[in-house]
Amino acid sequence: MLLQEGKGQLVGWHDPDENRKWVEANKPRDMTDKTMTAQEAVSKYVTDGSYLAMGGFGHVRVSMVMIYEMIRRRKKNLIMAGKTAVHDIDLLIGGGCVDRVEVAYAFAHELRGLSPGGRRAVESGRVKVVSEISNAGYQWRFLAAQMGLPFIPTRAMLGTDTLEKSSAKVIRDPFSGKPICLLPAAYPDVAVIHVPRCDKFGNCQIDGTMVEDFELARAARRLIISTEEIIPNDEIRSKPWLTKIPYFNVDAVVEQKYGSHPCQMPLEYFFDEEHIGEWLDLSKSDEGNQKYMDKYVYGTEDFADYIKLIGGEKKMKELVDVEHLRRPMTAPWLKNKGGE
Amino acid sequence: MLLQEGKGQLVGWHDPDENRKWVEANKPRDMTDKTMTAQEAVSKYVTDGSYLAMGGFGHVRVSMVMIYEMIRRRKKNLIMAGKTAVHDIDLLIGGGCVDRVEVAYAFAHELRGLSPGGRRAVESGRVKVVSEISNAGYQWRFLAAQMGLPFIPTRAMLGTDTLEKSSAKVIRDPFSGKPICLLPAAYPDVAVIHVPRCDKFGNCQIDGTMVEDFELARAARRLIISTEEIIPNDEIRSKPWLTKIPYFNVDAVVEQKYGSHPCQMPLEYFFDEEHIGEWLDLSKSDEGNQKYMDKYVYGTEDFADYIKLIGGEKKMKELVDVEHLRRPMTAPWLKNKGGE
Amino acid sequence: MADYTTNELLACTAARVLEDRKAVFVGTGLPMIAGLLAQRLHAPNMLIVFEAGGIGPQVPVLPISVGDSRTIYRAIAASSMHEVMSMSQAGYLDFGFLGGAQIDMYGNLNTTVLGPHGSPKVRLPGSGGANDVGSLSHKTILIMRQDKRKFVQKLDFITTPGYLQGGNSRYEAGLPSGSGPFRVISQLAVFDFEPVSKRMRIFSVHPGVDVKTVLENSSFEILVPDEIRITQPPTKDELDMLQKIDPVGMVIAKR
Amino acid sequence: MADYTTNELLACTAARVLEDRKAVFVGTGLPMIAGLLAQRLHAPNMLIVFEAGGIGPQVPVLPISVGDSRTIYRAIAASSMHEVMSMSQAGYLDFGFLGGAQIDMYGNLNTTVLGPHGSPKVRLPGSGGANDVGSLSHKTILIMRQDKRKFVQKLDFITTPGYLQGGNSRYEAGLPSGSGPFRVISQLAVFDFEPVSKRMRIFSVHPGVDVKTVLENSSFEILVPDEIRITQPPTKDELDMLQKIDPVGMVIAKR
Repeated sequence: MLLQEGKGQLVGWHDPDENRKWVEANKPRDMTDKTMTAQEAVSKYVTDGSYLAMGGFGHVRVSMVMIYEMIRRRKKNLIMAGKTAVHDIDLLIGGGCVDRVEVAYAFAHELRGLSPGGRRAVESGRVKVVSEISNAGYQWRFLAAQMGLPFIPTRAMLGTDTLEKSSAKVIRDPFSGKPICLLPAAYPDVAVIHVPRCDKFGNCQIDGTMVEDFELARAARRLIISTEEIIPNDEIRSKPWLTKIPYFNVDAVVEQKYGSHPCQMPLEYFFDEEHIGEWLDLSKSDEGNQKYMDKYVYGTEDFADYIKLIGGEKKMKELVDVEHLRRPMTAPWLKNKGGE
Repeated sequence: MLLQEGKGQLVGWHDPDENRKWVEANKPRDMTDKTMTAQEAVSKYVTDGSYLAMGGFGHVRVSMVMIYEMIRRRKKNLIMAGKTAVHDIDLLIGGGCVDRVEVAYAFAHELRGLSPGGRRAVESGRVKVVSEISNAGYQWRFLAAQMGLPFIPTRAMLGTDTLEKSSAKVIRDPFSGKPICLLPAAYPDVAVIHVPRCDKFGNCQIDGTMVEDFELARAARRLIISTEEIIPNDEIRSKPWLTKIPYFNVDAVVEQKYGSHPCQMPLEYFFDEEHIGEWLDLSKSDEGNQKYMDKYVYGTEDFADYIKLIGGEKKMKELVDVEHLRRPMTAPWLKNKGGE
Repeated sequence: MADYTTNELLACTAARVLEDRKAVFVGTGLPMIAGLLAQRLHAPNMLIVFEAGGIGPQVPVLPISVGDSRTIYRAIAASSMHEVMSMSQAGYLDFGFLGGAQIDMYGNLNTTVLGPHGSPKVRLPGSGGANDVGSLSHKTILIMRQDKRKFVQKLDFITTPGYLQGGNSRYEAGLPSGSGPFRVISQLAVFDFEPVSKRMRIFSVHPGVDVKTVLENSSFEILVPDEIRITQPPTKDELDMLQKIDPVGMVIAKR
Repeated sequence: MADYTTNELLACTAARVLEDRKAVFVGTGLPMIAGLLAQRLHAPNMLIVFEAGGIGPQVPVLPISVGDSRTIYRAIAASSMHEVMSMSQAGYLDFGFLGGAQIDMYGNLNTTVLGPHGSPKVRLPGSGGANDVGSLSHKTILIMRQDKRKFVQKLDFITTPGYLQGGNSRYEAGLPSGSGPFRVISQLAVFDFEPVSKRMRIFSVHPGVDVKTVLENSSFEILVPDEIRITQPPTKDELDMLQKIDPVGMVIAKR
């Protein structure tokens, strides 16, 4: 019945029984105050060599506060879930934190073009792509983990090198008699998700699309939440159907206003395209990369300090205005577009 | 690799390719006004012999307006999804509409006791149980259908007669090497879900728990929505993250205030325990069953007429008060409880 | 006669099995009452979860249904069956409650049918969430009225797995490692399961009940340990709290 | 020279393939613009879906990312990737857009790597949602710049399935029945696929382009039908609308 086995590295899989034991022993069932600083969250839950997955999508609702802090704390040898990993992985590679990636989508910035830094790292062999997968495939790996299953089926990926370089297997479906792809569960060692609001226990509300964060939050062994705002538990309890992530999935809560800058926080503030443009420009060389890190990461004490450096409340107010369509967007990369 | 095959009837399964073709040809992609009367919805979408699944849970958020209408229109030979089917299936059996059931939970009324009518029908052979399954198993059958998959795995049901009398199969998981149960997808011919509000196109908001309606709405070939209230499309578009069922899954929208009576509409009105008690009492005999049907179903023209009969706005106002804890509940079955 | 009813004894005994800072999957009736009692006395930080999707409510009055809006009253989440059943399959739920019409020596349960499946003498509700709770919780607590017709040699139908055929058979069938029935609580005694054979064994007998009565009220042989514990009777605090939890007497008789 | 840019031609040609009352899965850039153009001209009741979960928005300005909040602006739902990918797998999505660094005669695409996978000459972004769109949509529209380095005999890496090895091989691999590449649109021509062999074939050549040029700009043999159609050039209405859709010139040059 086993028709094919992908040759990619099986990242983040655990036998469901082993993971149940881990959950039983390690995940909190009682509501305790989990608020801490970004620094505390990194030192407590991000270990060198960890398999890391970031929430959000591309440059949208990404926990940049935690990305900068991981670089500042010089985390090493992380394996990254390249699930529409874009700005996050770019910086983590630039900061020397990541050396292996399972790729669904990485090393590019959507409309803005390819990523100079990420590409250079892979092409030089400094960073290894250990397996390939599709976007749907990656999020369904998290669904399998959320459900405590060894695998989840999909009809995508069949017949391609994406499957051949993945960790999926193909069997003959005993119901239809047709080949079907089985995606192994993925349990990140640590996931970081940025949300608009949560309480101090970690009960989160998220407006806008969930992307794959619903499943990821429940798949991750350790989950760090960074939040624009901490709200009272009463607000959670008054409309419990708005809770997208419950406290018992959460290990740390880090409050950080503007914590997604320069990425977009949907319904709150827009991409800082000038800052992203500066990074895309600097990351064309190792020297530029170092310059960016020295200035924005090592040169700042924490994220509040960084926000001051990028222009503070005044700058953020502008991005709030762009997000709410009160002001047009501007972007340096626009100059190179629009023709052929 | 195939270790076991359940001997129950495989209800509602389609080859995923066949169902894709059906969806392509039959499900609406454009937004059209789908409002119609309960009678129109039944005659358009409920065919004798259909495989039917009702939304909600037990006596909670069940579309009683459509149940009564199906009985009034004397639908026949329906196969019912016994997914915590309680009051709905009881009445459909009493009305002679259902003759086969796949059972996760049926023939009982939770704390209120067993169902005299449903049990009598099965024990006399008038209604056949064609397969067994668990509650989680049933809703995951809908998840498989939502996902367009032939099956979804679960670690439940293994080693039991529930599996032996189900339509599931057991294989050896190629990742863990352990036996795992594969639940076949279930695509009901028609599902009926009651919601607090939706627009005329069928975009639905649901407060409270979703139970299994998220998956069921997406699994069903035809979906009838009954709603307490129709709201403008603008309200849907102003907070699109509250949309729990999008219009393209929906085939009919039936507006009916109090459409779940005598069941509970969470956050709106409480169970009518006196009415449920009257049914439990009458359904002890075929004569009583006929008396109930004559009075409440055949004796009323439509649901508005029925609501008048059960006590109209005055009665409903009381149930609204109980739901909002402004008035204590009363229940005839309470008299028989509390001792040994 | 002791100054408590059987339901009071069952509720208090079940409540004491529950631990603080753990999660429990409850049904309506006795399990709900046991969960609330534990939470209000020794386990204030225990998480209560309902199969329709209610998670961590502060219930104002006793729910009638596990899908009832009381189960999401001031809850931390109103989710879905997919979400809570996934939680359970993934190992987040420590305790689950079960009951049934028949039980065997390995803690397997029947809630489906008495007599043959195709021509039933008595049709029962079926699995509901029971098979899921029995398969996926770390530990299940079985509450059963005990007599020779209910404690049987062979079930008419295995709805929900206990230890199946005993020994290692539960794990070999593919059910989660380390899971299974933890305690059986009847009106006569509390039982556990002998670790190797997985056969039912007396854990404690209730006050005023002798071992002989316990053994006589079963069609299968129950193991007897060397030392017999006596179940602690309900305390006044517990009985008072039960009245507060179920003031209208849905399950607990009014005093 | 014609009075339109290549991007304008590609956008208009792609838009015309889309049908009213169907659903289309779009990425940012040209696909988004083609989708909006179709919706505002001949397909007002077409449903637009984004992979991050945006469904049926009324976009106020062109989104930069498929996860951008513009994709849920006055949308009918802001859901999740699980939801939209499930929709696609279940057959709700009629059209999907794809592009790539390399394409072969069966419409297979490479967006992963140039050179060997283990030691790449050029590392590309990988599948992203492309494999899913190419596997699960009923019909895909491939937008490709055409030259001999991009239209290749053998891909360095099959990221996204077209018709795989041609004939029935796509279906035999387990991919959905009846799905696959529908049109390829390059700066020179539009292509379809011969029904039996599933090899790429000229559907129409763009105004001012001859068949020879089309064939010369490919490393594999492209089939030529008996009769050669000419692609309709963009109309003034289409070009005007493109300016309104992309006023800042993200993809379409300002006039």
